[in-house]
Amino acid sequence: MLSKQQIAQRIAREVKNGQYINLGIGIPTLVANYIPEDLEIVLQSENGLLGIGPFPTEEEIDPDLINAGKQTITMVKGSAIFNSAESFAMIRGGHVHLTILGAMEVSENGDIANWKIPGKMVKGMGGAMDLVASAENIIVAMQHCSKSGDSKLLPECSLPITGIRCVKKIVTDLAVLEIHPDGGFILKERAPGVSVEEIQQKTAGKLIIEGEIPEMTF
Amino acid sequence: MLSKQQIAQRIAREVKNGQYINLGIGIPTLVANYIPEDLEIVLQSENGLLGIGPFPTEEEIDPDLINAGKQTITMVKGSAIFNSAESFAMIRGGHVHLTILGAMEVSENGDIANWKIPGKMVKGMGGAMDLVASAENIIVAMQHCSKSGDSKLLPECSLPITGIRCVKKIVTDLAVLEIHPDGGFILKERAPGVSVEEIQQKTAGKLIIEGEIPEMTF
Amino acid sequence: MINKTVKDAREAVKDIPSGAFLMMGGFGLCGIPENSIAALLERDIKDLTIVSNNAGVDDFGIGLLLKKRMVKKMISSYVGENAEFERQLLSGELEVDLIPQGTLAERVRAGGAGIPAFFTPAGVGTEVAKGKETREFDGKVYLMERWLRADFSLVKAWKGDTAGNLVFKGTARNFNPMMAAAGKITIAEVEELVPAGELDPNQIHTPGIYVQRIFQGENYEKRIEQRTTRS
Amino acid sequence: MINKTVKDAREAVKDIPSGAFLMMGGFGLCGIPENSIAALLERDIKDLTIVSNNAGVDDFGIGLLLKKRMVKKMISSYVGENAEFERQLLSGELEVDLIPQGTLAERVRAGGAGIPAFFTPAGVGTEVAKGKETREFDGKVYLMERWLRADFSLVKAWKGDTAGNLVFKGTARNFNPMMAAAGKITIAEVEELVPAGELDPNQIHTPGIYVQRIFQGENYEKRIEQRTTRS
Repeated sequence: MLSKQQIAQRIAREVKNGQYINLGIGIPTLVANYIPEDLEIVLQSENGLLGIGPFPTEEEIDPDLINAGKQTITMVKGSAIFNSAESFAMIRGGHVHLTILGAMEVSENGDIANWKIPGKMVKGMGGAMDLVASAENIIVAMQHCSKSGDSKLLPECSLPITGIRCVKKIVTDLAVLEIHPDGGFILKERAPGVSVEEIQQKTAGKLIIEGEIPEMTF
Repeated sequence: MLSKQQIAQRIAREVKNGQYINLGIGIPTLVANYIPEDLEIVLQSENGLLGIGPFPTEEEIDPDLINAGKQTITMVKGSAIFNSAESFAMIRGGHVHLTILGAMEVSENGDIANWKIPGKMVKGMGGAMDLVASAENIIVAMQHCSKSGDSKLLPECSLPITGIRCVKKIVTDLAVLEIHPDGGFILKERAPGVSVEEIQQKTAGKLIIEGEIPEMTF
Repeated sequence: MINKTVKDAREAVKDIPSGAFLMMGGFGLCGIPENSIAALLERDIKDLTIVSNNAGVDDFGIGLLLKKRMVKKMISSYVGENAEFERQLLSGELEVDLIPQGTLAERVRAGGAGIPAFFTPAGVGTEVAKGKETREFDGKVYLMERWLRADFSLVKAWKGDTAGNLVFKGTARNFNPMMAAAGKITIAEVEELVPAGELDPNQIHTPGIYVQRIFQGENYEKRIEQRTTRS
Repeated sequence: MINKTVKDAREAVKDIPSGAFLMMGGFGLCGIPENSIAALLERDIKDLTIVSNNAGVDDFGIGLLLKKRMVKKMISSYVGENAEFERQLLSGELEVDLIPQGTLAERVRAGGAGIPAFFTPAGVGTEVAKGKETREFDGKVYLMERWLRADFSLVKAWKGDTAGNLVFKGTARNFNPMMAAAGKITIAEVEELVPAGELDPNQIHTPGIYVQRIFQGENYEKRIEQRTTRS
C-alpha cells in the first residue's frame, strides 16, 4: 500500500517537460515535492499565479501571496500574476496541460465527484468544475476505499458529480488505473505487495486486467 | 451656416462634468478643443487609452502612442492603457457616457449609416458598430446635406446601416436636432442666419417644429 | 482628470441600502475590502446579496456581516471556512448560490463588459446545469451562463490614484478587477492613494473609468488563513 | 521555468505552412510584429488567412504580404489605408470578413479563454447580423458571435522574458494580448528580451503560458501613419 507521499511520488512520474500544471489541495499539492529537478514545469494556482515556488520562510511570508488552498507561498523566477477571469481563461482555454486533484468517487466512465455530500457538506466546488471540464489531462489522487471501507471506484458516482467523462488516470494507495474509452478501470500497476485480487475486490466498478500487472517500484 | 469648428464648438456644450467620452474621426476630434477647462472629463481612444492629451510636439512624438485615427498623441496625467478587449468591454458595458461620431446618413428613428458605400467604399466599420450599439448617449456631427446637395436626414437610411435606433442628437452646419422616440427630427436650434424654412427644405425625413426655434449664438 | 476621492470608508458606503446587490473582491481573506466591510458593519442595513468567491471566516471578512445577520444571500464558489455560514445555511436563514469559480469570474467579467450571456463547459452534466440551456459547439457541450452586475462593488487595491486607477499586488488581485468593472457604483479602497499622474499608465490593472469612489484605507490586518512555512 | 527562446524571426516562423490561419497583433502599424512579417515574406507559402484589425499600408506591415499574394483571406475591422488591398478585394482575388472592432477583440479573447460563443449588441439590425442568431436579454437584442482561434499568432511586445512573459508599451498593446492567448503556437517578438525573473510578476500583461516561442527583434521601424503635432 502506498503512503500519501508515495501516491504523490508516483503521480510525479506522469509529469512531462514543459507542462503547465494545476495541483489541487491535499495529496496533489505534495506532487510538487517529487517532480525531477531537470524538468522545466510551471505550477498554476487558480487564484491568479503562474510559477508557485516553495513555502516561504518566516521572513518571506506575504499575506498578499497565497495559493488556492489559502496557504502562504512564494514565487519562482519568471512568475506572472493575473486576475481570476484570466486564470480561468487559461484553464478553460486548454492552456493548462495537466490537472491533478483529489476525489471522493470516480466512475468507470471517468466521471468524478469531489465537491458535495448532500445534507453533510456544503463547501462548494471552488475551481474544480472548471478544471475538470477543461484540462486535457486529469489525474486523480485518492485512497482506493473510503474510511468505512467502501470502494471509491464505482460503476456510477453516487455523490453529486463535479464533471463527466473527464478523468484519464487514477493513482490510489493500491494501484494505477486508466479509464477505458468505452468504460472500465484498466489496471496498469499494483502497489508493492498488493495483489490483483485485492484490487479487484476493492474496485466496485468494472476492472479491466490485461496480461501481467507490474508492481510499482520506488 | 456653421463651420466645422462651430459644429464642434456647439457639440462641446453637450459635454457634462465627469463624463468619459469617445470622439470619432473628423469633426468629433475637434470637439476636444472646445470643452471648457473647468469640466473634468476623460477622452477614450478605442485602441486602448483613457486620457488622450493634446497632439505631441516634435520631441514628444512616440510611435507607440496613437489614437484610433492613427494620429500621434500624448497622454494626460492619470491616463490608463489597456488592450482592445478591455477597451470594448468598457464601451459595451456602458462605461463610456458619450460617443460623438460622424455619419453619412441618419434616419428619423435614429438609425445611422457611416461605414460603407456599396461598390464604392469598403473600408470597414472599425469600432463604430460597437460604439453605437452601446453608448447611452450618441451625438452625430455632420453636414446637413451631401456634397451633391442631398439631405442626409432621411426617413430611412439608404446606405448599409451601422446601428439601429441609437442616435440621440444631431448637430449639422444648419441645426441642432433630436430624435423623437416615436420617430422624427425635433428641430431644437438654428444656425445663425439659417431659417426654419431652409432646414425644412433640406431635411428629407420628418421634421418636428414646436414653437419658436432659437438661433445658436457663439 | 476626474477626481473620485472620498474621505473614508464611512463616507464611501453611506448610501448602500438594505436589499442592495453587492460584489466584494478577495480570495479567502486575501485582497478583501477590509475598511469597507468594517464601515458596512456600522450601518443599520440588511437583506444584502453578496457576490464573493468566499464568505470570510467566522470572525473576519464577510463572516462579520453574516454574524450580524445583514446578508440574505451569498453567491460564491467556496464557503468552507465558516461555521456560522454553514449554520445559517442549514437552518434556512441564508440563501446560497454556489457557482464554479471560473464561471463566477467570467459572469462578473461579462457584467462589466456588456456581454449578457456566454457559453462555458464548466458544470455540464452536474447539478449546476439544472435549468440551464446546453448547446454543442464543435462536438463539445457547453452551458449558457448569464452576466452578473452589482449595485455596488467593494474592491481593494494596493495603490490607487485620485482618478480611480488601481494597481494590485500579488494574489490579492483575484476577483477585484472584474468586480470593479461590474459595479454601477464601485468603491475602491487602497493602501496608498497618490495624485493622478503618479502611476505608470502602462501598469494600471483597473482603469479609473470603472471606479466611482476611492479612499485610502487604514489599519489593514491582512489576516492569513493558512500560515505555511518551510523549515 | 520553461524556456521559450528561439534564435530569430526566421527560426520562429519556419514551420508556418501554406493555408495557415494566422493572427497578427497591431492597430494600424502600431504594435505590429515587424520581424515576423519580414521573415514570413521570405517563405514560399500562400493562401494564408490573417486575423488583424487592419491590413497594413501598401508598402509596410501586412500590405507586404498582400503585395506578394500570400494572403487568401483577411478578417479585419478597418482596412481603409491600403490601395492594393482594395484592388485585390474588388477584383475578387482576396476574401475579406469585416467585423466590428469590439466583436473582433472579444471573439479573439473568447478563443483564448475557451468560450465558444457569446452575445454582443454590436451589429444588431445591420448586415453584420446576417445568418447570425439573435436573442433578447433584459429587453435588448444581441447577436451570438463565435470564438476565433489561430494556428499561429504573431505578436509584438516591448519587453519579454525567456519564460514568454510579455510587457507592452502604450497603445502598441491593442490586440496583441488576446491574440497571444488565442494561438495554438504563439510567436512573440520583443524589443528587449530579458532572463526569467527580471520582470515584475505583478506587471506582466501576457503570462508566458500563452507564448510558445519568443525572440528579440531587431531594426524596428515603427512607422507612423499620421504624424500629427501641435505647434
